[in-house]
Amino acid sequence: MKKLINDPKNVVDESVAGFGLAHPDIVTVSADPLFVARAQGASQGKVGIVSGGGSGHEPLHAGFVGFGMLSAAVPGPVFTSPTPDPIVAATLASDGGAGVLHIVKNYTGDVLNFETAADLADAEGVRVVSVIVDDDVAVKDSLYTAGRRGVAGTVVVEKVAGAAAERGDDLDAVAAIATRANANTRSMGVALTSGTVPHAGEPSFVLPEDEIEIGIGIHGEPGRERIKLEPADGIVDRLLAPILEDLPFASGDKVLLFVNGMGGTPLVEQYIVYRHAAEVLAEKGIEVARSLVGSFVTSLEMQGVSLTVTRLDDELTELWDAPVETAALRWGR
Amino acid sequence: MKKLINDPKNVVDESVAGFGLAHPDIVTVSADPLFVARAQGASQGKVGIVSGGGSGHEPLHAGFVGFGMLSAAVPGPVFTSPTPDPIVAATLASDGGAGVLHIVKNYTGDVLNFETAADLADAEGVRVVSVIVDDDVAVKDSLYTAGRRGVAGTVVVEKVAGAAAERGDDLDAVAAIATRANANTRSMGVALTSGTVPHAGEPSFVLPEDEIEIGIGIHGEPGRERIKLEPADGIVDRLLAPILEDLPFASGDKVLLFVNGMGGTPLVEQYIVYRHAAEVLAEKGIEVARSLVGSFVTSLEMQGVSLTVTRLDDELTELWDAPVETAALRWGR
Amino acid sequence: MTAPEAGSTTHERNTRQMSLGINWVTTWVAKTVDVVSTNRLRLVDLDREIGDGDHGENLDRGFTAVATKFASLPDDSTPGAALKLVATTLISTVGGASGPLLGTAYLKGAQAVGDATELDSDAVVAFLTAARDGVVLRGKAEVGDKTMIDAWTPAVDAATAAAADGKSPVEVLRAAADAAAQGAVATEPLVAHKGRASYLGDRAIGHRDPGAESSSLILAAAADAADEVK
Amino acid sequence: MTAPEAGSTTHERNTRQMSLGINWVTTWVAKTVDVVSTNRLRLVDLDREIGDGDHGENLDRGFTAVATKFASLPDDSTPGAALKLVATTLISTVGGASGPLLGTAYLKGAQAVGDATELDSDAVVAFLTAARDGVVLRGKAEVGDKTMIDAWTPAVDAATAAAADGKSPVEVLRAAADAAAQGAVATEPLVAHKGRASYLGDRAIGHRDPGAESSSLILAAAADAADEVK
Ligand SMILES: Nc1ncnc2c1ncn2[C@@H]1O[C@H](COP(=O)(O)OP(=O)(O)O)[C@@H](O)[C@H]1O
Ligand SMILES: Nc1ncnc2c1ncn2[C@@H]1O[C@H](COP(=O)(O)OP(=O)(O)O)[C@@H](O)[C@H]1O
Ligand SMILES: [Mg+2]
Ligand SMILES: [Mg+2]
Ligand SMILES: [Mg+2]
Ligand SMILES: [Mg+2]
Repeated sequence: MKKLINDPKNVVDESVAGFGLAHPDIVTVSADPLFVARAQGASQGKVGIVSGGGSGHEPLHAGFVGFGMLSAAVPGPVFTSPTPDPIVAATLASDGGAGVLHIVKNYTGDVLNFETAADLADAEGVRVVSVIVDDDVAVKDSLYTAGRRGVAGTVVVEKVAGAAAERGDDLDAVAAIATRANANTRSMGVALTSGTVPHAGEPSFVLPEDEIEIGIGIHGEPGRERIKLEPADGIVDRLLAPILEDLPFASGDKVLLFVNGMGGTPLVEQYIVYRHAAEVLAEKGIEVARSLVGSFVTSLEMQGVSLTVTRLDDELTELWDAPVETAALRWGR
Repeated sequence: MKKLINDPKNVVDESVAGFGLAHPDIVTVSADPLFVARAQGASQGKVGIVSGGGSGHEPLHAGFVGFGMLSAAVPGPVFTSPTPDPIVAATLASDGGAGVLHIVKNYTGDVLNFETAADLADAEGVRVVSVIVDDDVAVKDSLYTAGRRGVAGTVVVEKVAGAAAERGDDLDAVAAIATRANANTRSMGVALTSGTVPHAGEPSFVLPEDEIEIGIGIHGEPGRERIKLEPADGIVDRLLAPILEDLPFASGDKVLLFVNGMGGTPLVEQYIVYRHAAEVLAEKGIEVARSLVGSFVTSLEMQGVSLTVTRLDDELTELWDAPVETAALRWGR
Repeated sequence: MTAPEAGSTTHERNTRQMSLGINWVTTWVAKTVDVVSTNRLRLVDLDREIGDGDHGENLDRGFTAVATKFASLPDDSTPGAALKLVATTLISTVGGASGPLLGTAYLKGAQAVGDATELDSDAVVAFLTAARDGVVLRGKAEVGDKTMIDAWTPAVDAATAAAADGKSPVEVLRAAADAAAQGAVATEPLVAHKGRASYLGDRAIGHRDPGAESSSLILAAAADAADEVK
Repeated sequence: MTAPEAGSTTHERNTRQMSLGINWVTTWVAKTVDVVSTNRLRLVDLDREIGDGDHGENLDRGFTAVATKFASLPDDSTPGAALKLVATTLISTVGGASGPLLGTAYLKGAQAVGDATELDSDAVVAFLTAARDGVVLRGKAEVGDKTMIDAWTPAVDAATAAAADGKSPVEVLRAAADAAAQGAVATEPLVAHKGRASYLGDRAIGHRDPGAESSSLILAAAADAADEVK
């Protein structure tokens, strides 16, 4: 394992500390309990938005803390949900009197820990509503599983919910927007290589030189199938088909097309992926109204990408376009 | 070699095409000759700025085309300078009547091809001034070599030159700003692994599991020395010392600290690097007035980082802060 | 539990002979800290096969914290208070799925124990049952879902039966531990319906569930502790 | 060149016997296209060792384009016109350092040849000299800098000497090719002072310069072509 780290035990603390040092104008870091909040503090009268989960997915979530998006982010250990304490602290720090929305990726650990935190925050007199993100179509038979995983679509949910909160929507309205964004978002990913959890020291899984994993999870959880490496266009077809069938997306839909790098795949490849995905959507009469390309929801240094498609209505489009000023996503100011 | 590509021959064309499809509001792509220009075209009366070089360093340079930065970028084949023809075409397309600045990284190929292109553009009646970027302190004895290489500092030079052009400076003034930025910028990088040139199919160089290359070039050119892998803080010390000695930077200086990912290194590691670099500068009484962290000047999927430090004066700071709207760098609008 | 009158008289006689106090809890915790750190990488490996490779890390972090807390445990604490401390510490240090689940197990178990200073076989069974019910309450898993419940429920059933047969707390815990161990092994052929492993479908078959394995290690530590302090 | 009077009269006699026309240029180009594509990976490997691993790719791209252009070369073109076409095509397709450098070589060489339809030994020497001078003009490299100049300059010197001895164009080109080949080998022990290899310092020692190697291949093709058409 080759990484630019010091003691594997300190990876998250040191990385978050560096993040805070690099963006003092945008965020402030609480070291213990560990969470990242807006430098300006909670916006009085506005709904607070808190997300979090295991680390190793940077810039998710801390990179999305700032005007127009998250109020605070709670980074857990690598690939492990944070415990309730820091979630409670982040929730209290994010309350501007209008309550707090928890945006939680659908993993048992995250759900249980945020659940406990929400109870405790409620006990402290802060109203909390939780929205679960589960956009990963790679997981089949949701009924017989822990349900679909939350993956790159989380960025879309956090962006539009943040914009809704910024314009002054109340807690239920913001939650409704987040729920609607999640309901209209589908994702699926592929891995060419595995990331290595620092304290584990060995790759989470091993792929032969000529194989890839279709439907990979952002923690390296295996996906639908292992196949031989094939040209990018073919891989895009394999990811896009289940995404489009699932919602289903139809001709005439306006969508956001989001190509997400897994951490070890450079932009030059991500744009090759985007090119064919855009081609396919065009053929199907689906209009790509907005786009996002980059490594936003990563899995350590994993090589691979995920595709996310969100069906946009006028309001979601307006909320997507609204000004945002975070370390990882910024426009309009 | 595992990559998300189709035919290796088409990597650059397809990637640039995808880039154009993803950012139609910001750029327009000319397929033949291949160059990327602002969607709005040349700004009348303002100095045009053209950069370019071999591909494989994305988002450099096309990712920096847009308001407040480049007028056009010319992507060559992977790691190979573009030929004069597309440079000339991009130069003519960028001329708003005030002449065009060429920002060229200091590699024999880039210098010679941009030189030829400048002659041809001059012949077409467009005044061209060239500024060479050579910020890499890893190259010693510049007198007995092709000179220092242009690496991540190019982003700083392109940003401030773009801002100067946007505010209406004339060609010589913009060139002077670019020259000053380069003169105050120093960089050095490290590689943990090598990228693989698509058509070569094999890594550009091979590093044993326990070794790293200090002073690596962005084309995988070997650097100063190979050492055993060590903790991130120690590696940062090895990169920062030659950078600080070289200018030299002194206590009281205000600087921009830029941690650049080489393509395969995730943000979580880049921020660990940033943390210690900021610590060291603080100890030396050097004030980090601005920061940038991310993979902006990459070497395909190489794992590693480079550190860049630019000494800022008030004008350079103001130009750095000025609004910019490109695919890879955006703030202020 | 529904032990027949006869049984209940029998065990009242037996348990009168012996019961477990606070030193059992502290010894159990000490042994758990050891067994978790010794098995840390093994649990990481199990979790890497069908999860995300952090289970051993999570528990090790949690029980190391518990050890620290126990260093300053008031001498006059009751078993219940000590078990509650384990619960809150795990909840606030483990994270992941296993943190809230195991934490709730100790929390509900502690509540069942109340402020008793000595635990007889019935009390041990009540503790185990409440703990298991707590995990089910939070995680909604059933036996056969390939989770830690596949260790806990057989353990509770075996403990209940042992107590009904008038066995001592030591014997009750040993029965629970043995059943949990078998339950953990029995997860190998299963498809998972809860937790990360459920994403794998058939590909989880042939792998032991890390949480079931860790729970059986924890219950074995409980029995060993009882042996030692008896 | 400074051939002695005697020499010049001698060679005038010899070269009257034989000279090279447009078919030499087209044959040379055809052979170069072949030799470059056959050696593509070898040149890539050489460049990977002390450069950035694209030299073979660059030249192959360039000469493939030249081949296409030559397919529609007017029958009445002069050697000079054909060589100029090689130059402009290389400049606009090769990129990298070698593109402008080799392109300039052919360009200056073509200018030296002018609109002659037949090239005698003097003309061949003039062509090679102008080509080499073009590379130096653009790249400022000296012999011993571990660049293509280490192939070109020995070639020019050998050609000059051969012509002075009254050798035929074929012999002149063969002498140039042999000297270039030795020059390429002779780059191996050198430290580079130009191009990417210069960044390596001592680490370039022991590796042959890819540009010197490709230039010697190109000059060998020139000699082979002359042999074939003579
Ligand atoms: N819903 C559930 N009910 C009971 N146990 C569960 C449930 N979900 C997961 N588990 C247990 O948790 C274990 C994984 O714990 P751990 O790896 O620490 O958390 P995470 O899965 O969040 O990484 C699984 O092996 C399983 O035994
Ligand atoms: N200044 C120079 N003068 C002469 N030849 C040079 C010079 N710089 C580089 N070269 C030649 O160019 C070759 C490299 O060409 P190539 O790999 O195609 O370009 P690049 O170095 O841009 O990738 C070197 O092997 C060397 O022979
Ligand atoms: Mg986990
Ligand atoms: Mg090159
Ligand atoms: Mg786990
Ligand atoms: Mg090269």
